[in-house]
Amino acid sequence: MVARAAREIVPGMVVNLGIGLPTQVVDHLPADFPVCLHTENGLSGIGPTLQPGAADRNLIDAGGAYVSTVPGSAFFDSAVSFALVRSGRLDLTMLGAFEVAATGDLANWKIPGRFSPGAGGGIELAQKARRVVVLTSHTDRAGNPKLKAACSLPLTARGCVARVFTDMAVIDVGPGGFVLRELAEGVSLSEVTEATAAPLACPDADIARF
Amino acid sequence: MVARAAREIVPGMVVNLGIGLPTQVVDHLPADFPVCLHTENGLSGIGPTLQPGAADRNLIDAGGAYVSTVPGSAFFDSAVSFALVRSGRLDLTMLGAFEVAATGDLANWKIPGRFSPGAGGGIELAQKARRVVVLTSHTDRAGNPKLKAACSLPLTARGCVARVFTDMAVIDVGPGGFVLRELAEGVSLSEVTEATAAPLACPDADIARF
Amino acid sequence: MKLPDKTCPIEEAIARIPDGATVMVGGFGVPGTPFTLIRELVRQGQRGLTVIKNDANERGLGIDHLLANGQVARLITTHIGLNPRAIAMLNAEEVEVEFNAQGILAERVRAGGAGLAAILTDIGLDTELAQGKQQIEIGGKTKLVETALRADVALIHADRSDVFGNLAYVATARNFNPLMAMAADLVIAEAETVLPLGGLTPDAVHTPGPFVDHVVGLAALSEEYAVVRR
Amino acid sequence: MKLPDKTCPIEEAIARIPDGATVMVGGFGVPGTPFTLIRELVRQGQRGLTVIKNDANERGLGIDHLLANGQVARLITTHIGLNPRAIAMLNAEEVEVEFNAQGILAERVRAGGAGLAAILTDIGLDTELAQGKQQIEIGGKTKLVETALRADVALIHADRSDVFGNLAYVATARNFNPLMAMAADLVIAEAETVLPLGGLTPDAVHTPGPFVDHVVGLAALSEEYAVVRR
Repeated sequence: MVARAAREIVPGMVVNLGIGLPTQVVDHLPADFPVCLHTENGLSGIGPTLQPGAADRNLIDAGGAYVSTVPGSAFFDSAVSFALVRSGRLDLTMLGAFEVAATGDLANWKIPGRFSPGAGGGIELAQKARRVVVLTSHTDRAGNPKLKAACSLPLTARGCVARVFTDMAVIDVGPGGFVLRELAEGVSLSEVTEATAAPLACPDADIARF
Repeated sequence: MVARAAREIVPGMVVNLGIGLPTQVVDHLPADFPVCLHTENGLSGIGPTLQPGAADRNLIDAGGAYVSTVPGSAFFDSAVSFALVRSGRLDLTMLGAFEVAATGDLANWKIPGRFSPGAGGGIELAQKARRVVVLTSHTDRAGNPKLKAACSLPLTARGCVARVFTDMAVIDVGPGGFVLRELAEGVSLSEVTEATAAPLACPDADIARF
Repeated sequence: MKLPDKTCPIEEAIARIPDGATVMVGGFGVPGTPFTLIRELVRQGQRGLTVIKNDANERGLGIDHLLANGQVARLITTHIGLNPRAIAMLNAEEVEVEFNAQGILAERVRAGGAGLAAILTDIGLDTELAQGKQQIEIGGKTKLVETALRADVALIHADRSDVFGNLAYVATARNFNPLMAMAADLVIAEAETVLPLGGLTPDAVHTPGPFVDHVVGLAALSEEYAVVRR
Repeated sequence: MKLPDKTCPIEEAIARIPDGATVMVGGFGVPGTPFTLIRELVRQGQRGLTVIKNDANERGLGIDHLLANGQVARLITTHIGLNPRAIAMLNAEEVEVEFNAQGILAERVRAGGAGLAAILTDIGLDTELAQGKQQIEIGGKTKLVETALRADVALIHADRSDVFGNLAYVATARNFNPLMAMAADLVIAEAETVLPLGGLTPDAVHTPGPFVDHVVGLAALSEEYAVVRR
């Protein structure tokens, strides 16, 4: 799914990759792929992640990983960093999720009573990136569906998610709800339907595999 | 009056000098006087004015004069420049005036039907500098008083002026109105009273001269 | 990852501006005014423009050419006192002029660039600049709502650019340029020097490349930059 | 004109912070955190502080020492997930925590530094972060009023300072530092290198000296900067 998600990135885009699975997407891009990676703590043009021995103590991404620059990188303060996000200069963000609703609502920052670290920059990424896609396991650790008719957890943003990449499928969020686009190798239509707690349209007779 | 006004500047201050008479104040400061001059087009630490032959085409003050830097100068954008003004980091501004009211109201940017170039940065300087003093001729070209009970022209800011330096006197704006502090050499109390269109208190029996 | 090249011929960049566009123009007086981009806009002749600029330049300089050519319907500015033509056109109602306090114009543009809807301030509350503006109470005090400004196009002058559009300004030529470079849907920057990727130190970039769409290298410097005019 | 010298012993600078003060602290994770100033604040022991910082650092680092020492009454932040002590103190109601969207915290601080009353935004409108906030209509759309934040004191970490307090940051150690350096009545900057006047290029200054009150030179770099903790 990570390799498949990497194909979502169009040449020339400015992209923010959220902590976790999304960060791994970069490993599936060619070394000379024309893209500008943004991190909300103040860098456009993220270069490869570095091992601690080679790291610069002043150069991290928003997840705390030691990263590097590329020719043409720029550093800026936190206000400029989110100005870029809110003013429409971020073409794409890839985020993790606790829940995605068939309306595109996203919940990924709080589980009341269990996990309340604060939203960080997630709300602005979800609400203002030109395109928001989610990378997530199709179900949680207990096997419960993460794709639902409506979110039960506190929202990150309403109606923001355009597409979801999971270990089972690629699913778009259309005006009428979830639409199956692709299936992972070895996964059947009935398996993904069963693991999804909302209606899943399947317009293509011959569904693509990834 | 310009030399007298220069004594208003306390060591360590950040000061903005308006176009016209105020700009000349700097000529009356010792070369090593510890002060930071600010200009609203984006410079802290203005150095001496330069002749065109020695000028840098990219380095002017807000009045368009070719200026220079000093060791420790900084350039910044127009938003940062006025952030400095509005957030209380400008200790003193010296401005020109069409009218000053006994309440401290200032009018210095518009004469309806005759002069409407726009307020530029004047409103923010008048409203937000920690101390606002005015340098002006005591009367206009027609001999009409500029110090009045109330302004008749559109206001720049209300209740902002703390002190007025004129060719005739140094006058404070107190809670009860104008208070005479000093007289220019050769000017009598009755002359300045007559040239002022508002009550002028004179608390000191032995008035200082400048 | 390699950052894309955004260099572009000036004709092509300016041709993307339609009639009726809102155009932000950097500069405070001469320094930082994108004279060459303005000249091309005059040559192409787009009309009915709303221009947002600190000042109206002086006669024969910068946006005065746009005014003289009848291309400007509306001017959002802070001070036009050095341009008698602009004053005359204002008085003759040949151009609509909206005046702002200078730092508030800067903040309105910045708010547009930051994706905010408006800022709340007490600047100008006691002046005629407050007329017609929405007021609200914050903590018992009255504040003016100053709405964010965005433009269709921003014309920017930089000292140096790299091919990705990272920009650096010099001295007081910075002024409104970095603010406007964030606040338009299409940002066109002219640069005195265009450097390869890596030509600017990442810590010394004033406008990050993601905000900039087109970089126009200047073959020669406009004579309008000549020191001393008055 | 000569710009004044603002260098100051650390004990003296931090002693100006009273009990109950609101203190902004720069940094995002490790980079840009003023570890040495924080350690002196821990040593002096001022209590009842309101701390404004992007995050709560990690256990044993930065403002975690203030939390551990019981000096913090209230924390205004965006994310504390890397500090289990902060989470535990939040859950035990030993410290009051106000969460903000990260870019909105940046803008609220910047608004304080810019002398604005508030900003208007749609960020977080559909979330619980909107609860209790004033809303107004702008052009028919609902916006949240996010009030400006100012502090009594800002603690800043810079890479370089000159003696007048012009500051320059490196890499992602910039983050909230330049914003907070504008938004407090008393700004104390620690600098890895303190240069004489003229040591910083005027175009490369990130925080202009007029915003800064005290410059504290660092004799040694805190070991809390050590690369790799997790």
